[in-house]
Amino acid sequence: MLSLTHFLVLAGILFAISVLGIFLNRKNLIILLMAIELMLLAVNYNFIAFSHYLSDTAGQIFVFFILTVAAAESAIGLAILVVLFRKLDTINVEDLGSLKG
Amino acid sequence: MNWADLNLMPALPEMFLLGALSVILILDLFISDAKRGITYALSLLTLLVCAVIQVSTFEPFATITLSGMFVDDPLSDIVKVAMYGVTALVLVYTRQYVKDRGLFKGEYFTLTLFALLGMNLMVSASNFVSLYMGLELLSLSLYSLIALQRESGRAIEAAMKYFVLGALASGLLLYGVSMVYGATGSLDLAKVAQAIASGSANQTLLVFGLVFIVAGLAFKLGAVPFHMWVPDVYQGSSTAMTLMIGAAPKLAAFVFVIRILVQGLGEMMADWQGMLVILAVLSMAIGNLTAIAQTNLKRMLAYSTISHMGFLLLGLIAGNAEGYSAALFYVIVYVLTSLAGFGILLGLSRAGFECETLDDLKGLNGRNSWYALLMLLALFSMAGIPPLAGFYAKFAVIQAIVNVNLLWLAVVAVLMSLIGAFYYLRAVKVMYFDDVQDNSPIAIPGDMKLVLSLNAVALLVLGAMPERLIAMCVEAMKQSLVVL
Amino acid sequence: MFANPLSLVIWTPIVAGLLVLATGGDQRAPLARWLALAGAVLGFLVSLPLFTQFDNLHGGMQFVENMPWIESLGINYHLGVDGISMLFIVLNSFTTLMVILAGWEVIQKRTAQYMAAFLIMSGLINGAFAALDAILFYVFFEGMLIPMYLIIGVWGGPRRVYASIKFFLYTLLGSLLMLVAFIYLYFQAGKSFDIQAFQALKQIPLQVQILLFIAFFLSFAVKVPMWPVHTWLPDAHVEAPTGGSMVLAAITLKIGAYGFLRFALPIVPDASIELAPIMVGLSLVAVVYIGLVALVQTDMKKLVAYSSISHMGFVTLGMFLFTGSQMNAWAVEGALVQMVSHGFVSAAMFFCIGVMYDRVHSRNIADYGGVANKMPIFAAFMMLFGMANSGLPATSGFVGEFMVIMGAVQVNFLVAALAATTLIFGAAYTLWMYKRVIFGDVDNHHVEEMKDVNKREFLILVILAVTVLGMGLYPQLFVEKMHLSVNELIAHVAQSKL
Amino acid sequence: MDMKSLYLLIALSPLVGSVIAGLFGWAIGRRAAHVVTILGVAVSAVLSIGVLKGFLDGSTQVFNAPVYTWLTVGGFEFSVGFLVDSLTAMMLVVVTSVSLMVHIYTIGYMHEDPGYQRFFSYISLFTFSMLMLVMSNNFIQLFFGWEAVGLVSYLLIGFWFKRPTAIFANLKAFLVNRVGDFGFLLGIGLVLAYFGGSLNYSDVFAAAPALASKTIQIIPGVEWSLLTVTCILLFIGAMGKSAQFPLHVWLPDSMEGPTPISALIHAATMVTAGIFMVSRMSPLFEMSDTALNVVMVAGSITALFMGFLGVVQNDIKRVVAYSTLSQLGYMTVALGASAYSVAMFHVMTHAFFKALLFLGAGSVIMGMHHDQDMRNMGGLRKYMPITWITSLLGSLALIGTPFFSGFYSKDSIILAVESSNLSASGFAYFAVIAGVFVTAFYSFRMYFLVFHGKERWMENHAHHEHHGDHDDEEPSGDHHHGLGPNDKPHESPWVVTLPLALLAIPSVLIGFFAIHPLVGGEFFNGVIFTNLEAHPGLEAAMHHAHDAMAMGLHAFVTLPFWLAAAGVALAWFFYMKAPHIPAAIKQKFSGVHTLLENKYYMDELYFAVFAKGSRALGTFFWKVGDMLLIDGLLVNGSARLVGSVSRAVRKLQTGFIYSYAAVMIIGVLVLMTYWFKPLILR
Repeated sequence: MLSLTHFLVLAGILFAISVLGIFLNRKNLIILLMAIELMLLAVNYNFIAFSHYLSDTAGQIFVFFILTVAAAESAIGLAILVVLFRKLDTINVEDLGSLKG
Repeated sequence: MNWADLNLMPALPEMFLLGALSVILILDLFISDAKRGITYALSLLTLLVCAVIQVSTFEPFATITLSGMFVDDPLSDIVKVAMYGVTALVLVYTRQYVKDRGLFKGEYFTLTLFALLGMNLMVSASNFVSLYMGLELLSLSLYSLIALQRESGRAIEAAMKYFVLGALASGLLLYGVSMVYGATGSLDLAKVAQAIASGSANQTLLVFGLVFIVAGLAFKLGAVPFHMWVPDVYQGSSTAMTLMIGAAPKLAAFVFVIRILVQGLGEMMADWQGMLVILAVLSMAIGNLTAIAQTNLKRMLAYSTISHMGFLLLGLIAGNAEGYSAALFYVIVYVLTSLAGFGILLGLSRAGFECETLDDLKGLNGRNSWYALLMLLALFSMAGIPPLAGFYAKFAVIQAIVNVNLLWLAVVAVLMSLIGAFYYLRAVKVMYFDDVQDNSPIAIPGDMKLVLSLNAVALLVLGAMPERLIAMCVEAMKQSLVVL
Repeated sequence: MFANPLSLVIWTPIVAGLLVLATGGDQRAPLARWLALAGAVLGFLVSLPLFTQFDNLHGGMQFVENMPWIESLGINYHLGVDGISMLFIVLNSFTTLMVILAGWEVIQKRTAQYMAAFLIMSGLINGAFAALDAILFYVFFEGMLIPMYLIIGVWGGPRRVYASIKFFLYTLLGSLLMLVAFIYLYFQAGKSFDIQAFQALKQIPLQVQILLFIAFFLSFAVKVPMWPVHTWLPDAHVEAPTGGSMVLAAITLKIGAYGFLRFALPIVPDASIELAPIMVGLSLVAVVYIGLVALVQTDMKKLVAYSSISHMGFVTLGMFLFTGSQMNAWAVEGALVQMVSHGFVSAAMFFCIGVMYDRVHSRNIADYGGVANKMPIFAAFMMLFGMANSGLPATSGFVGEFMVIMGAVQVNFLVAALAATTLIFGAAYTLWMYKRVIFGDVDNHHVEEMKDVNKREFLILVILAVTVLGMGLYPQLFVEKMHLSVNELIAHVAQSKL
Repeated sequence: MDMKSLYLLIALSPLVGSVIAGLFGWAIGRRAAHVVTILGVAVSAVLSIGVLKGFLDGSTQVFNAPVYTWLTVGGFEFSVGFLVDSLTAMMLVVVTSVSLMVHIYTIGYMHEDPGYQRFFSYISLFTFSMLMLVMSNNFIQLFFGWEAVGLVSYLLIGFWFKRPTAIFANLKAFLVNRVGDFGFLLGIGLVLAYFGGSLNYSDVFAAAPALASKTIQIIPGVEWSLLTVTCILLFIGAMGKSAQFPLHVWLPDSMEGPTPISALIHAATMVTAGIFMVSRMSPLFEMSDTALNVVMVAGSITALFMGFLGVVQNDIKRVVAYSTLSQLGYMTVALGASAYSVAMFHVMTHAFFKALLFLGAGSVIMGMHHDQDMRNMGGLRKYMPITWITSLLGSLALIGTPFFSGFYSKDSIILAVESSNLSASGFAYFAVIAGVFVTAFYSFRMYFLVFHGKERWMENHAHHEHHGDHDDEEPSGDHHHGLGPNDKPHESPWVVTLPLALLAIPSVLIGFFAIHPLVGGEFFNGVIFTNLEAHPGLEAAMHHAHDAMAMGLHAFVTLPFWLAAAGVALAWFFYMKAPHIPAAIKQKFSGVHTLLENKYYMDELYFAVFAKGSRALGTFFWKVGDMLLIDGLLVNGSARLVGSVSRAVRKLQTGFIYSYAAVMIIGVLVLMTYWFKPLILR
């Protein structure tokens, strides 16, 4: 029988993976965007699990909001990415270090 | 539910704002670049009307509406009015600048207004959902505002960094929220608070969630170690956007924090106080220390912002009404000050020239002693030297933490502000002691000159008679915190 | 005469300063000068009633004004003077007048700003002396850093940047800790920043007292300045324009010493007594060590700056001479007289150097020699001030040193003996400089071209000379003002707070 | 008029003259300047003589009253006030009369000098200060006068401020005096602290007896007698002013000043201030044998060894200067023997004959066109008869020829020392006796070299080596162009010779008439206090003093007379008969000679130790203490530290998203600690 803990652990693992994806990835910006999406999904996972076990719908409603926002977010992210590529013709994370110090 | 008991009055300004900006959005399509001034005027008008509505519907107590999603209390009122004003100032200051850079477009205004709407939501939200919506509305608009300056590589880079890290931060925040939700079984701040108070909530989950929430909030404020985006974004984006990011959002973020930590998780003060102490000390130290090594003014101001956020946190750490109102006063004064500071930078920039390094200020007193004086006021106010407003802000927060017997923290704070004084002094030195380098005339539009002067002189006036504003903050805090 | 003379002496110069600032660029410099002069004269006039209408037979504070200012933070606009602070307000207004005159046609660059800075600072200084609310005091105390910083930095010499920033940070370091101390006391004193409330505190444990004392010490010792936090002074003096040096030496140093009297001693008496030996030691170091350092200076201004430090050593010495828990009336009043006298003498010395600098544009002793041949009148005046500086009887310089030494003998002979070495050192460095600069045969063509003092300079010199001599021959006039206040202070300090 | 205003008039009239001549000299011109100053001094001289007369015939009472309140502190009140008694009266007359003479003399001596008015203003100012000093009724005013005369002396030694030697000498004089004042002021401090909290003589003397056995701890653990310490400190002051060994070094150099100054300040009046002060304090000194011994030793050393130095000098003024030193030594010895009245007596006689000698020397210098080197003189008696006669009289008085004034005072001193019972008296007696011979020798060496023998100015022009550095273009009085081979010395104008004549009279006579009242009689009773039981020194002198005539006759059978005679004879033999002998001796004892010529190398010593030493110390404190340690290490060091830290911290901002993210996560982990172990804050 699956308990809440299992879901939480899974969500935690997903979250951890996404975080690692953000700061281990030195290559492609797109991976970053994906990692972010994953992170939000992990959160959603949490919400759903909780709302199920609390038998409270608010959490699941929140999930819809998050999904929508996530969509908008990635849209904007990709837009910036495109502009970036136009300007610097690279989407390599390591080439993104002119501002520092 | 029936519509009768759906009280929309408290949200009237937001609704008007939304409506107005949709109108502007549409209208702008039919306006040629030459007549863009109309959009500009309309935006200012919108802000004015919002402010009027806000003031006219003021009530000295909190009203919760939209089935607990939205709260309208004196705190939100005072901050919103401030934000309208600030946004208006930003538009005035940046008009010439964005014109020179071909950014004087509809998007600029609509995005600004969207950001404002987001901030309003953050300020007035009483439920994690609405909080999150406001936050994202603000963030997304800001990302795109920065990216507006397509031809500038640095701007794009800044936008990208801001975006990724911002997303990460809101991810952290949400993760924390989900934990709190799990522990308390509600997304409504009031209910959350009750649940914690009743002790039914699972402490482990709560504290675990709190960690992530604090992290997310710290990012919004730009407190160390969640500050890394601040310098890059401040420096990379065009000064206009820097001002946009650096001004009103700070106000919103502050209330955002109050809502969550104080009104929602007030019962867990003991825990977040400790976390904030770490953040505060780190922010003041790293912020000031790193600022010293900067030669780029915008970057220097970014680090100074970080240290200021450290001071702001002191007020929250105090964990009582005095502390919160001190912090509120602090953030208002800070925004006013940085407006003046960046305003000068905007004024000194011109087509094809960005005034953003220390050397660009060389001999300003020789070029135009009035602007030099204004900048001097702003800088000394940031340094917290009396009789300027900045001093009372610092004073108030320090008084608040001494009140809760955190003397050591107070000593750390003043020592850090001593280090901080150095780079402000250096900026003043550059303006007053060095000789003029480029003697190109300074052309600041009359209206901006007037507003800018008023803005900077206000720092002095506030220094002479800060009582009114402080009292207002105290009142607002008291009236807003009684509920919940 | 006026309802509230203290507000008047504070705001008159400030308003005048703002007006002067409003005259703007150098094309309207003459207007700025005359406006400034008017403001300074007015400021001096409104300060006179304080002296004339002061009631010697009445202890406590006089001309008190008290109204709420920032209620939410518990800060009041509370002014008042006793026999101690009143003297310095008058002295400051006087010095400001001298400074405005001294800078008359000397300052050609940004005249308006220069004059305005001094007027505004004058008002702030008056405020610091008159304030009876700790934060009000702090606001004035810190506020004066801004004009001084600009004065040194804008009109100063080659190393002005270093000097000004050093000056600013040095002073800020101290005062910030003092601010924390104030806030701490605010809660101890039942949410009040009233200085008298601080003083009235009955119970403060010794450790706390010592911490508080350290906070006060850091902020005031830097201002005085005491060894080893004195090194900002020579730099600041050397780089500051003549007027800046005059105000710096004549007034701002006094605020430090005043702070010890107003805050450290009455608020934390036990700590003061506990640490008095250290204070005395530092003061003696100032007298002897600094005296020797002054001897070997090659820059006239540095020399006088160091001599200032050594003279201020007498002030701090006088304040911390305790027998048991009893301050020594001689020493304290001596210290006060020394403060006032040093105000005149050091201002005069710096002005003299300024007069020569304006002609030769060098402060190097080596660049002079035989000035007396070309400027006999000036030489005569400078001789007078030099003698005052080396504490010759019948000049003001003697009185304070004499009283402090007399007091010291009563407390501890060795201390007195060390202090008295200033008779030798003071004369040595002052007169040796005088010998090399003024005496001798005309040394170089710069000196050859020197013209004797003009009317304006002559006027200033005469006024200063009269005050220096007058105070030396009839110090009673000043001293009788301070008796009661000093006695009250001594009585207060004698009360332990443990 | 009442006495107070009378005394005020005495004191202030010179001041008025000085102020007028000083501030308005440029306007009123030379003549008016000297008229007004001389008038001022003359007034006070006449009045002083009146006062003295009053005291002699007992018609005047002691006056002791404040003039105005200078300062009140902690219950004590300090007034500027006058105490006029017989002692003061005597000093008044000495000061004013000599000063008057010098004023007149100056008209002639300085007539070419551009600083004419300034000079008159100074000497009048000096007169005023000296009067304030002697008329004071309390220590503070005494100290005022004390310092004021020092100041004027400083100004006057450096009167020709273009001369390096002059401005060196005046600085030296002032500083050495300051060393004295250092002790003096501390002495005053002790008086104030322990003697009944007052600085008025009367109160202090009243309080003294009770403190006879009081001791104080200066170095913890060591008990010293309060009175001894106080007296010695006060005496250190006297050492400075009265140029007693080891603080004598300034006086010879002070000859850089114009001659009238040497006569007035550095012979007749100021340098005797120390003697005067000690006599004033006699009630205190009487109570401490230790102090008296110190006084006596200092005096005897000065008396003898400074006399030696007079022997080798070739500069006429310096000879007189060293004789002054040695005479001051005599006075101090007398003080040591508690024969205060005798000391004051010698002060008076010495004032007259030494002033005379100096003015005579000045006159000679003028005659020689400002050549001060005795080796270029000789046989002047036929060119400057008045100067010659008066100088002779002066010298005779100086060496103590019976019936001359100097004889009475000096013999009284010798008698007093002879019968003193202090442990130092043995040495002191030897010193004063030997001194008699030395004095006679150098005085007449000078006399013969100057007024007799060959006229040497024609031949050698290789003179004044030690003046080379003074030559400059100032057309002022004191310069040594010297005489050409074919021009002749000339007698000085009447303004110069008149004072000589006037001073010669008292130099010869005053001793004979004054000794009885001053030493023998009651003139100083109640003013100067001598404890005859404890210190019998004075008795012998008093005994002889009753009959001046008998004393004079008796002298011919005493040692001092014959020693003096021998000295004269030897001088005559060496410098008239066999001039080659001194040269030979110089060869033979070159070591001694160089030692003497270099004044026992004391200047060099002091310069090396104090001047150089303190400068070295100062440099060390400055460079190492201030610059290196405080500024370098603490101030700039901390600044550098902050700077480097900030540069280091800056590196954290790598500019790469992933590292930013990493930092954020680290932050989260840090905060996580609150999850693990909550409630750290409480």
